[in-house]
Amino acid sequence: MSESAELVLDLDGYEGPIDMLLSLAREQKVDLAKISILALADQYLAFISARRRLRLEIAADYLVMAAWLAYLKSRLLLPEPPRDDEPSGEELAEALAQRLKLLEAMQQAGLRLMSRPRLGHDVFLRGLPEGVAVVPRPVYEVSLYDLLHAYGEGRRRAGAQILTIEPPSLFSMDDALKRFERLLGHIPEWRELTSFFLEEGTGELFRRSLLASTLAASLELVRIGRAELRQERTFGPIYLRSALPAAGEREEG
Amino acid sequence: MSGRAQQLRLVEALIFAAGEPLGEDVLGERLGDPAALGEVLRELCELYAGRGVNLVRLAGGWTFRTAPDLATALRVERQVPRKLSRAAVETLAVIAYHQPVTRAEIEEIRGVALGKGTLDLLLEAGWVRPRGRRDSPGRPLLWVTTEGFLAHFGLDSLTELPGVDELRAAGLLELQPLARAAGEESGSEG
Amino acid sequence: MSGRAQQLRLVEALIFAAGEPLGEDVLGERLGDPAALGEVLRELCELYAGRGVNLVRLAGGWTFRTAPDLATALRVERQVPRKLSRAAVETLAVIAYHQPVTRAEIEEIRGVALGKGTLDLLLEAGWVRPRGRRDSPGRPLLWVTTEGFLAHFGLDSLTELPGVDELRAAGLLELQPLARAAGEESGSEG
Repeated sequence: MSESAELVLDLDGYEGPIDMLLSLAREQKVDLAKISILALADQYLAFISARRRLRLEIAADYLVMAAWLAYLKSRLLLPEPPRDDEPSGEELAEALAQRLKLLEAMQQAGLRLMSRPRLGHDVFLRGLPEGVAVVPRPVYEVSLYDLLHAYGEGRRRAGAQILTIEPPSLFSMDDALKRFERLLGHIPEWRELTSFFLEEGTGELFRRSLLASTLAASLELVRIGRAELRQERTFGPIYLRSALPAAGEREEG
Repeated sequence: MSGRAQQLRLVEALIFAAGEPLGEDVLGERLGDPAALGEVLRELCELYAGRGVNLVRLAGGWTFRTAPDLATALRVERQVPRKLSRAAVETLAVIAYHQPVTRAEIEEIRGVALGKGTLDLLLEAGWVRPRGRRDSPGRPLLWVTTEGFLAHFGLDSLTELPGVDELRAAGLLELQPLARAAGEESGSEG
Repeated sequence: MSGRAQQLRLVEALIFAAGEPLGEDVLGERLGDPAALGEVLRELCELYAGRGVNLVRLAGGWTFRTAPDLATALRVERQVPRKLSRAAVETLAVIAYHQPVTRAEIEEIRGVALGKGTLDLLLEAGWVRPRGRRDSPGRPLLWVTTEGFLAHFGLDSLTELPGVDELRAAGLLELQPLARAAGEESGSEG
């Protein structure tokens, strides 16, 4: 066989025995559908035995293929009535041809894939993509029930504190007005404002609120025309009396 | 295709594919016709003016950038589900029932100091916002709930908060002025 | 600017900014007008046809990429990737056309054991990945191609694989009837 010397040198270039068979088939330069499996088997076996003579190492799967081809050849040349469960020589040859066609198809497909314009090789995506900024937006999973439950819990827990709030010990303007309300008809003469302070010694804060609220209440009474105020000098004592009935029409700001 | 059109295409593709703004020296060299580059770039700039992508000079080189006016439209908001802490839920509830309410009052009602960031979190969630200040010493911020709060909890108005009447009747919703050391009064609603 | 022009700009900018194929679901949602998307994409495609940068459908999404005919002029820009071995190319083809496929089936088709590292190489390139296992003895891993594979080879989907229809018609994509040389049974397709 003329090609065998070359094939020996090229053995390592084959991707296995099927690939080698396929290469040999291509040497027949005919359509894969029309190749002679028998001739192919002969070529392969001749090639393997040539290598053996040269004492070259042959990978096991090449030897397995050689053995199988020898078997196939015997089945093709010496047809014997096949047993039921065994494929005929023709069927085996057909299966091999199919394998060759399949590998051929895959090799071609690979080449066609590789010949396409390839991304990053022939065609390029944008080199400097800004990207789309992803702004994470937290979505909180809270139901109305959670809200009310939390509120109830919180109130229960904090309840004791709420109930022990000290009442404010302050004298309000309302308190002062109520006090004047009871006395107003009975103050015909000037009376010092401090004389309306009935409470004693309930704390500095309380005394200050007493003074402020009484003064504010007295001013309010003057504004609505129910009382009169008098002060003779700056920081001097302040006097109050009921307004005279005739003075009721007077307006004071 | 004319020589000029081909030059345009090449420069366009070069700038597009480059991982950094391309200087005019590089572009001129790749074009093989440095003298023509100025005109090519000018034409490309015009071609992309007013488009969603513009050709711009950046860092001494040429690059494509998305149009600045589309920046907002290009941002993607991704929703990240989160659990709200108990403290945050409770704080939200206190604000909902007692608004407008100061931070100090929230702490008073809950009987515990507000953790760092709890209000921030509710603010970020869009459920509370400050509205005005209490007219009292320090003029503390007042917190109220938002429309977003109502929407999230499926409420038409605050009066729909279940149980609000019952709670008020029980006197649990009256924030009683506490006697404070300096004797300040809590102010009125603004 | 008209609504359509603005839609064009937005989609253009979105695809430009993404730097990778964007699905029509995402684009439609971002456009806020999914019904208009088809027309917008068609117009954009036309606008970029014949230019140095084209709008194409890759791996199920839309992306801009440089025109294929400029490959030679652009290639200097990039390092030429390592040439793939014949084994790797064939293995990739087998996975692409026969997926999902087991390692044993790849070896059967190629008639040779898979060399160490061939799958690793394809995996590393981001072109193949394991997905699930064949429900047969030993539960072997099944290999499929990735979106990266489609994008790299300029395919929108696997139906665009070169010659896939002819191969199917010729019965060459059926693994079932493969009689093995050594007489073993091939696993069943899942």
